[in-house]
Amino acid sequence: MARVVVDVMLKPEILDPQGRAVQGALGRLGLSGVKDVRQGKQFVIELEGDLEGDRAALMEQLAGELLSNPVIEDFRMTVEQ
Amino acid sequence: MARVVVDVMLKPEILDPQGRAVQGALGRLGLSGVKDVRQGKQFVIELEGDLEGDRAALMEQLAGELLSNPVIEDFRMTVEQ
Amino acid sequence: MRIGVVTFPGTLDDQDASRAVRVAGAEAVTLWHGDDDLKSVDAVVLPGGFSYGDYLRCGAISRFAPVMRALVDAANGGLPVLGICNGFQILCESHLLPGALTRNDSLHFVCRDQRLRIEDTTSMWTRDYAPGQEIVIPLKNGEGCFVANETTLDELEGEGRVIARYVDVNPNGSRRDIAGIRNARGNVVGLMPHPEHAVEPLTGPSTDGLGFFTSVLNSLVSAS
Amino acid sequence: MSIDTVQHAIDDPDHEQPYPELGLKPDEYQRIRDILGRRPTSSELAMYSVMWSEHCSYKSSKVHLRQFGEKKPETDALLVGIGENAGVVDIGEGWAVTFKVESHNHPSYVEPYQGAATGVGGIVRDILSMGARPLAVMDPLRFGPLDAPDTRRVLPGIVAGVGGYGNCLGLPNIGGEVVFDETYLGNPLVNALCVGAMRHEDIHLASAKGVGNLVVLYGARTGGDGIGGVSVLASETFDEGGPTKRPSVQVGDPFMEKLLIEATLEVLHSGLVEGIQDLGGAGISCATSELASNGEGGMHVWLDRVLLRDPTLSPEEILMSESQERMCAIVKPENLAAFEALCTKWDVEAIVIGEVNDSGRLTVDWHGERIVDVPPRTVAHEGPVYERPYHRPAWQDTLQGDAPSGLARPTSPEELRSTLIDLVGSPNLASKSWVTSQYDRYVLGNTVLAQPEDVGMVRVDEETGLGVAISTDCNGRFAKLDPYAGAQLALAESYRNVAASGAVPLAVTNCLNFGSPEDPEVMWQFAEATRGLADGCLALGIPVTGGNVSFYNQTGDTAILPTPVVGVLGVIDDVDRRTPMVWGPDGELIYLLGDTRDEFGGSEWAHHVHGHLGGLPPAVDLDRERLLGEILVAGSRDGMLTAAHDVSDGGVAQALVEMALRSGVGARFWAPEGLDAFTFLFSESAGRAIVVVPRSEELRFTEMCAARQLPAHRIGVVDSGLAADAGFEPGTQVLQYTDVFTVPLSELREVHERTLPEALA
Ligand SMILES: Nc1ncnc2c1ncn2[C@@H]1O[C@H](COP(=O)(O)OP(=O)(O)O)[C@@H](O)[C@H]1O
Ligand SMILES: [Mg+2]
Repeated sequence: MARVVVDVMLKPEILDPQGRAVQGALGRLGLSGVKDVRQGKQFVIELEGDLEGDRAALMEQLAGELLSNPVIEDFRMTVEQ
Repeated sequence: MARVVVDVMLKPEILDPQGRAVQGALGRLGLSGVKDVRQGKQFVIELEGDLEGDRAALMEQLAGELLSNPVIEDFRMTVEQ
Repeated sequence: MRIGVVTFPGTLDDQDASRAVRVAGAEAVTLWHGDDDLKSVDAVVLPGGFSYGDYLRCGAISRFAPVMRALVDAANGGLPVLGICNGFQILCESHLLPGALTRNDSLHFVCRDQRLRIEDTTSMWTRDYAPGQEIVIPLKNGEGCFVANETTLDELEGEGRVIARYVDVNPNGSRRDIAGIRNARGNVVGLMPHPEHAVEPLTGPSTDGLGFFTSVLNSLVSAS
Repeated sequence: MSIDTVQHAIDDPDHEQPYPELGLKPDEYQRIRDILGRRPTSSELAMYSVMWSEHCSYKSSKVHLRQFGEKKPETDALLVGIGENAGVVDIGEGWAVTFKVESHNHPSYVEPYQGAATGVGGIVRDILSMGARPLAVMDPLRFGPLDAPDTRRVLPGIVAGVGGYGNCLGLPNIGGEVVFDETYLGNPLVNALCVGAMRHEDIHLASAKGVGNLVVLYGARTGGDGIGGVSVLASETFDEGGPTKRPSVQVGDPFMEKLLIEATLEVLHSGLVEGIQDLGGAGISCATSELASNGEGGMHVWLDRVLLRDPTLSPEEILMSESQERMCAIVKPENLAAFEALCTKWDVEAIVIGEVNDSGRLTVDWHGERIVDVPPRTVAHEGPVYERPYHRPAWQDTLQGDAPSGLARPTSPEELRSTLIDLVGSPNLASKSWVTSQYDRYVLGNTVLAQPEDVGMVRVDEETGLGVAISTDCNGRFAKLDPYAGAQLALAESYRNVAASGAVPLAVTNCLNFGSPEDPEVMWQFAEATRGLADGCLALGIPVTGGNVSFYNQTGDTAILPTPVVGVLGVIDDVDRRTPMVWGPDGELIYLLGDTRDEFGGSEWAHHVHGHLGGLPPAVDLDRERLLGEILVAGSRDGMLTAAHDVSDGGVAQALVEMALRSGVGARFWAPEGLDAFTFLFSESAGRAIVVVPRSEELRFTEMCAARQLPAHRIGVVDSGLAADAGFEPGTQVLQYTDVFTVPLSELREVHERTLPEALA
């Protein structure tokens, strides 16, 4: 059994209106010194069997093409077997 | 400088239509053995100075009340100072 | 009668809610999110829209607005409050109503003329309807799927607190076809579809929505 | 880090500059040197290159667009004409409306969601900058074939983007188009229209009036959006490492735009603004140079004051950034505090970046050093103008000679019936509710008509019922067969739709989507289409108030169908008398107005059934269109009509099906004498409409048509009780072609509605 976590974030140069709204709210609620907030997505994928070989390559590819939009997002994938 | 990462996930008993849609898409694109997919949110918060004392308590509270909705979501917070 | 209509940054249906209040025969009073003054209104409508862009979660940021602090106290004291769409989401986020509203199961925003059955006519906002009456009013949301745990759902059903249910089509995957609920006391109501867009034959699919606004006026009259 | 200053440019005249990479031709670069009497600084080069681009300067289209002014019909309605952000027309009772359509085609192909979203955002700011409150949006869209894999990528994203932005902004979406054709694969068209209203006294213009007044930039912070091209300049100014990566994609923030609308309307209504301009293409370069050259003629800007989202931006990049949700206002110094207070109320950041003067120069400083010193008119208005060569394509005759007359036509009742069913479910004629149900059409509570009606109609004044109706149309296949006639047919259809709703057509906007202007054959299509549109507007007596040109819509050598999208706006004194598509009770009479001829060139039937495009488009008769329009409006005004619907794509058959489905009530119909069944059902002759008349009004209506010499044929009657005779269960609603075939509405509905959901599931 493998557990794959894919974190997807807007590229740093892309505007993140959600993150900005959260930053504003945190400040209004009294949290001081908030320099930046970015909001991303997290996918937790449970797989049968270990993730290796072709399947691992496909998973990586889909993380970059399906789970994230390469035009505006970066992703990071971690696997626990 | 502290960097706080808050992961927010729907509670397991709450239906996650986005996760289900992703699961279907992964399968159609040839990834076999996908047992479950959950889609959550990730907040990355950059703070001035270290996160300690009252500020740390407030951050934790806001993670549970603002960044996540305790009725339907769980959260996990990690801090790198 | 004076009915307050709250404007948050990103509220969109405030003008419509005010119009509905006037069509029903009351005075509409503008309330601003940044003031904690309810201007001694007799009831409050939290209108639809995308307050704070619906960023983070619908209603999550508005919940902390100064006006909400005053409103939560007043509602707990019996002030009639109707939350429509985004207003319903804010009421849930504020824990004035149980459960939460999540992404539509279709994953699309949906705008349609929706048939509903009025299930409860004891609330301050539904007393002018007949029990079981079917009405058609606009529905428009991206996150209108009502969810709560089974215990809460059973409680809502058992106490007759489901005020309206979707008929024909469940447009967003709401548990048990729930379109609207009320609190135990019956003064606070949350509704996903939009009665304020169905008060004039010219611009709505019907005038079926007017009953929500006349209901509260009649409730207030009979209470005083 | 070294900044290229004016002094630097004087001292180092031979410094080589990367103007070709910025899209400037050698002679254009030389002209800049001549204007300045020296080489431009890199910031000046950035400004000129973006303002002299095709997109901003209209250098290939200008000579043709002039006709819209030269052939302008006599009208009192036009308060502000072409040249401003959007034209303004008088609709009476002290109200004015402004409307405009713009393209966002290329960005929407790269990133469908954000491209479409920012397209809506941009046109809304254009309307806002005239001082109007935006009332509604529309979205004419074109895609490749419905079953093409890329359409499944592009279409859902674009629709979600249009909806995501418009819904969140709180503007009802009241119409648009969804058209499929092979040529749009790789070149989808995303055109966005916005209409707004204001009192006459609230009209504002983009001009920097009053020496000493302040230039205030407000709204979102400036980031590196949409400045991929200028990085060649930026890389020159960074000694090592280079700048951080610049996004080619602009991300929209509709929430910020909503705040910007409310803040802007409040500062305008409080009398705090002397001139105003939105920031769209070319960002600060465009806003400052246009404001300055339309005002006192001079302006000074402290560029380092601009609030940045990305602190690594170079001055060249700041000048060119296309970050969304920004506006620029000219404010008197004594009004600044009040202006800032209203911005704060709406959580909008504002900063003074400059001052109006009468120096005749636009000067820009960066941390105390002069980096721009130019005559603003040369940037904003005196860009290059090209008379691009054009000629009629060699294949045009062959195309027109390939008439559809030889195509196999259905003749038996069974064939006719199945052709009708086939067309009702074809991608172009099928229900578009998969798209439109993702758009909020109710918000603001003034939507009187929206899709699938012929027009979008909104109430402008709640007291009096004064309202406007808008339709956008274009059949690109007609335009390919004959661009002159095609543009006029688009205009005629739009005009007819507006009149059918009961509104009086008043003004025109357009979005001219074409291939490459450097291809003489495409340029010919463009020249013919503009000529046709200008002549058409003159004939119909309605002026063009503005529009937009989108070139380079092509993949390799293959251009899209020439697609001159035309929007017509009409005014209705009381929206209560609008004519919808829905017919009334049993016994009401169905009339076909106009002449039906054997015209199938470019028709939906030829396209869908035979994959054929050839011959000539339907004949254009603008006098007839005008007459038809007058009859439709008079019919509405005098209460003679229950329903009306224009006849266009798919012919009478499609029009009747749409009306029956919308009404939920059946009808029987027959062909006028002398017309064969196929031509009657499917011909796309122009100048026609179907109207429904109560029996009590029949005589009055037919006499009016006879007196005005408009052919009116009684072709049917509303009848909910046809089921039994036709062998269906009692109560079933059917459409019955007398003695030919009968179809239940349920079957039509199922065929009509399943196409898009099935393809996009
Ligand atoms: N096809 C067209 N028909 C009429 N006017 C046009 C057309 N294309 C552009 N224009 C006009 O040219 C002017 C400049 O257009 P544009 O640069 O797109 O304006 P903006 O910068 O406000 O978006 C506008 O007044 C616009 O209405
Ligand atoms: Mg403009």
